[in-house]
Amino acid sequence: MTELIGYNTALALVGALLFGFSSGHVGAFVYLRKASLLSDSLAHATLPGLIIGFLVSTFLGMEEKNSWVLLLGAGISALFGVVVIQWITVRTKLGFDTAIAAVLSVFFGFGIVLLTGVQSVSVGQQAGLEDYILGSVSGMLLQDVVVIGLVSIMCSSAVVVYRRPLTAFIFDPVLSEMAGYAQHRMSFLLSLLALVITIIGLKIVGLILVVAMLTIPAATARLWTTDVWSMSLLSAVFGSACAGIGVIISALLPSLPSGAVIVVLMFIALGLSIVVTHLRCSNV
Amino acid sequence: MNINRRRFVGLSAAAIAAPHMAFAGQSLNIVCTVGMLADTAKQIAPSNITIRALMGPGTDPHAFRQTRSDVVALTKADLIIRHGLYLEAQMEDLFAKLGKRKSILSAGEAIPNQHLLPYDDASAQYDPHVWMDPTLWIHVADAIATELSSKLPKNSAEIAENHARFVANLLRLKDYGHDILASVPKQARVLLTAHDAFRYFGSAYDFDVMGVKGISTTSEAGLYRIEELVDLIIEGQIKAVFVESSQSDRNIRALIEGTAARGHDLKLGGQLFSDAMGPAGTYEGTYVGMIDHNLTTIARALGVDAPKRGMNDRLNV
Amino acid sequence: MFDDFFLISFVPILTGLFSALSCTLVGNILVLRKQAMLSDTISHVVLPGIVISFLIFGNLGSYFMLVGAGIAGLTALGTIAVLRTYTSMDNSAAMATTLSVFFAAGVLMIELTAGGNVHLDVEHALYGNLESLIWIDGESLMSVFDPVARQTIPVELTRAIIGFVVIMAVMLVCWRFLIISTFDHTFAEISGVPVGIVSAGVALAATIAAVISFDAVGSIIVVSMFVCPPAAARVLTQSFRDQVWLSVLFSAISAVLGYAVAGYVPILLGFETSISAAGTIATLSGVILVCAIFYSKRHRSYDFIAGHQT
Amino acid sequence: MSANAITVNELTVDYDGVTAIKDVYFAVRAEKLTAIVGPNGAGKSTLIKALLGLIPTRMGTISCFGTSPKQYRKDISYVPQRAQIDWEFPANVFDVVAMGLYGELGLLRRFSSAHKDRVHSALTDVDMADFAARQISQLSGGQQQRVFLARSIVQDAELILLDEPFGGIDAKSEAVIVDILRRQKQNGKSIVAVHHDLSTVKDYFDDVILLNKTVTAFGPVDDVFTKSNVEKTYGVSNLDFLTGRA
Repeated sequence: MTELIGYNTALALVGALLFGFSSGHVGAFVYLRKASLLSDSLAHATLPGLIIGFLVSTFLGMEEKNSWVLLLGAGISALFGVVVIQWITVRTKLGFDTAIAAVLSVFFGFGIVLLTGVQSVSVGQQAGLEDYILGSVSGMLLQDVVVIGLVSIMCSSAVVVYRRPLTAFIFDPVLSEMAGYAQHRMSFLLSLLALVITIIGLKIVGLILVVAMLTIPAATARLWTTDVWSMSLLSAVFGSACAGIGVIISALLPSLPSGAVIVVLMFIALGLSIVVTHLRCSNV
Repeated sequence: MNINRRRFVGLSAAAIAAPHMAFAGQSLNIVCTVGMLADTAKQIAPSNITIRALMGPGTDPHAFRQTRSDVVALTKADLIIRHGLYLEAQMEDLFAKLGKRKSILSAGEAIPNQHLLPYDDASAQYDPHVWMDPTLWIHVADAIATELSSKLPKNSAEIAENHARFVANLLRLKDYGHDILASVPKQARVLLTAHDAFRYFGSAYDFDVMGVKGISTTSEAGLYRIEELVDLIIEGQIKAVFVESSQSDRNIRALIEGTAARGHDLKLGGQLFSDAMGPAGTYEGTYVGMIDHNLTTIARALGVDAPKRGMNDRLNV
Repeated sequence: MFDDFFLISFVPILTGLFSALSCTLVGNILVLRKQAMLSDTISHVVLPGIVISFLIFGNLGSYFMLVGAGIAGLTALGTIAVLRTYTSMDNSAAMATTLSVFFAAGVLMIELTAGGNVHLDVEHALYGNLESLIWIDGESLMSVFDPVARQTIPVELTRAIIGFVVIMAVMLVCWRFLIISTFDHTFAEISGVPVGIVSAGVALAATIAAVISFDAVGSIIVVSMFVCPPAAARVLTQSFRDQVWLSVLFSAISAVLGYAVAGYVPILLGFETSISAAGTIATLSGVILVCAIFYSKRHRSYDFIAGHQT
Repeated sequence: MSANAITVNELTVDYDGVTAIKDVYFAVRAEKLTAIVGPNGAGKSTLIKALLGLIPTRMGTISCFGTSPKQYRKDISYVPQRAQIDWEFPANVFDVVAMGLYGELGLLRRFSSAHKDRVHSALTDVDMADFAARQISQLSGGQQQRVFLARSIVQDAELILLDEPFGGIDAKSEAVIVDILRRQKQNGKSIVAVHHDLSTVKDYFDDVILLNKTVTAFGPVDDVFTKSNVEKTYGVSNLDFLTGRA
């Protein structure tokens, strides 16, 4: 098998299939909640935590740019972002879109402040800090695949377990409240799932692919089905399939970055689905 | 008491002399952009001249964001030394404006064009990473020395002396590199890093240089490229690959895993300084130390018994 | 401390101010239309525009970049509209799809052409740096009236002022249509308001404000100025007119104070270097938003600013 | 005036790729209160949108006072379902009613004190003058509906279309609103409302249109709103308690 497609391609393929599946699965609910841009916001909100993580690891004398310490910092920072978004949407009349845009810009701006502080103070090897947690599919490592595997199992099983309360919450928050699933808890759960997918995805496949994978397969699936559960499964399958085909194309042809190819493939699938479903509709 | 008095007299003399010296134009406020230039200027300039680097030694020039104090420093500088060749892309406009009033030395552009490597045949842009070749850096040192002595004619003797010493160091560095790398066979002369920052090193020491991804920071490697490199490593029996101080090491580690799966033992040769120098105050935080580190690391990774602590026995191990 | 004010600080302060005001004005509408993330979307979709204009014109000249970025922004708006018409996508999903596809297309273009060999990324090609907008011939207020010195005023300031004036004028003229079509779309359509044109106009204004400001002051300020001042004003008042005025005030405070804080406070605290003005402006606008939210919680009564009548 | 306000012939409208109403025909008498009644999914909202000229029709004609809805638009006012409105929008009662004049004012004409007086008099008509400075989210459902009625009054349109004006409103407010509508009728306005509550049709309205994809019957309530017609429209047969009252 390794002769046929190569070790790196095999790893990337497995990682992309798994990540495509779980992000498509979670993405369906994020999509129905109209929160597709949450991942973009959270990804930007990682910057201050990333730099604080870097400072902490430098002062503790750890290996500089120990990527798991940086990732932890990034995760905490984005989690704080989730809390602020929740606070703004629950406590004020500001919309969800406003909350995520505010968190995105302010956190990122504060991150830049820290970055410009660090760049001249010269505490260590801060060069390339921003790039450090931005991954790409083609650089997939075995440990990445393991992490993706664990995260996928975690997220997908959370979705399976909570599919009914999540559906109820998205469709009719009051209903879910009455059924014993507090709105803010469900909202937090969904944000948390998006957060985990975003942070891991950021490190392993890159920002743009994360945003696309949480959104486009879900939108495509929505065209084909009206049932939430089959939509989330279909979305997972679409995500997985596009990721897999994208990886193979990028392995067979030169100069094609895997992430970008996957995004474009997903968009083509969406376009085709629009055309086919509309033709089907007008024939009825 | 006596000492105090002498000190008092000395201080007064200095106080009277200081403005006088400034008037004579023998004080010069120099601002350099990148650490490599600041270090070079420090080596060459007379000891009483203050030199400020905008970017700390560990800062990647591609990612630098200038703040107000940097702009103030530039507007107050008597001489600005920048690298040029589009290295400080984010400051091009600023330099264009400052150029009207300030003397700006584009030290990297002092290197004759025939020594520069264009990005591709059609492009008028050159690869800016010239510091990787100490021989080319001599042109930079020359340009700085010439500029300094024209600004500080009274110190020209000291400058010439410093300059000669620094150039001698560069030549030593060049020879040291050739010495330790001489025993590396032709087919093993491959330098594989995360991005294309080592082309001048390649042309100076006859290495094939390969980067996983292109120059642009927005670009991303494809799987085809990774598989291609894995094949190349195995065919060429390449022993080591390198990570860079300012780049993520993921792609490089993917290569190590990819070749390991096919039974090839590819070592991580160590970390090289590509766009930024080592921490301030260390030997690696100087130009010579940075290149020494790179040469020594590469040689040792390729199986040469180079001195562990480098040319000057000062590398951190 | 204030020597060289006209050389170093004058133009950045004004450019930051006018860019912030343009963004905030449009942002007031976007926040009410639940399109706050449009500014962030535009910041990602400009990449292919920049790549194409680089491929065509072969350089990174500011005008070509602006035009390329503008065209990419408009194409993205079209894509968002198409997606919303033909799928069940909400705004957020349509924007997420568009921004990821456009950015991916930009990356593909870089890789498939010679672009990969050039330092070509949005950060350097389009995004400006507030602090760099020095006025080399600016010596005193009199320089403003000196035609020779005026020539060296950075073009970014001129653009920011023009952008601000155009956006303000259009908003003043279209004020009623903006309100009515944002509040009650169907009713606006029946009342004869060209709602399609108004929506397209809002998106167009957002693109113009965003691209001009990206070029002058960078992307960080833009998104925060689109969102934070209008949001802060929104929680403090119930009148749209008051909201606009308050947001303009917050925006101006963030821009001017942010530049000053970034430039002087670290120095006063004994550090050698300043911090990013753009980052500080964004942070400050966030602080204002949080304060506004806390303030509105304390003062439950919504009428503390006398309700104006149209 | 005894002319018809609206005449609809063989109207078929597709909505989201599905045929929502088919071969619909009816006439609405001028200066009357007319209800559109039918089960959920009968195409009532689609019909309203078509009458407003907001969606394209596949077949058939609509005429409002002898011309097309689009040409007649200036003389139609529309009261949306309350659920369609973002009640947190930063506007007070006065602002909302003033919006009724925006179509007439266009972009540049000044909002004069005469306009202000018109807004106040419309607010007085619906007995909401005291609430002019109140933010709209701080009103009760009935009050919100009255504000929108004031908006249509200030427009001074000949034809008023309402989408479920009594949705989510208590009985007392309902009576107030019916009273307002009746006064508008006396002022010569023609009023068409989508209505849900079968038990009040006879009390509130003069005419009724029974709709379930197609029109089952239309005309004066007393003639048309019969048990058999309603059962035909709703496809069920135990509605005695609703229609047997009058």
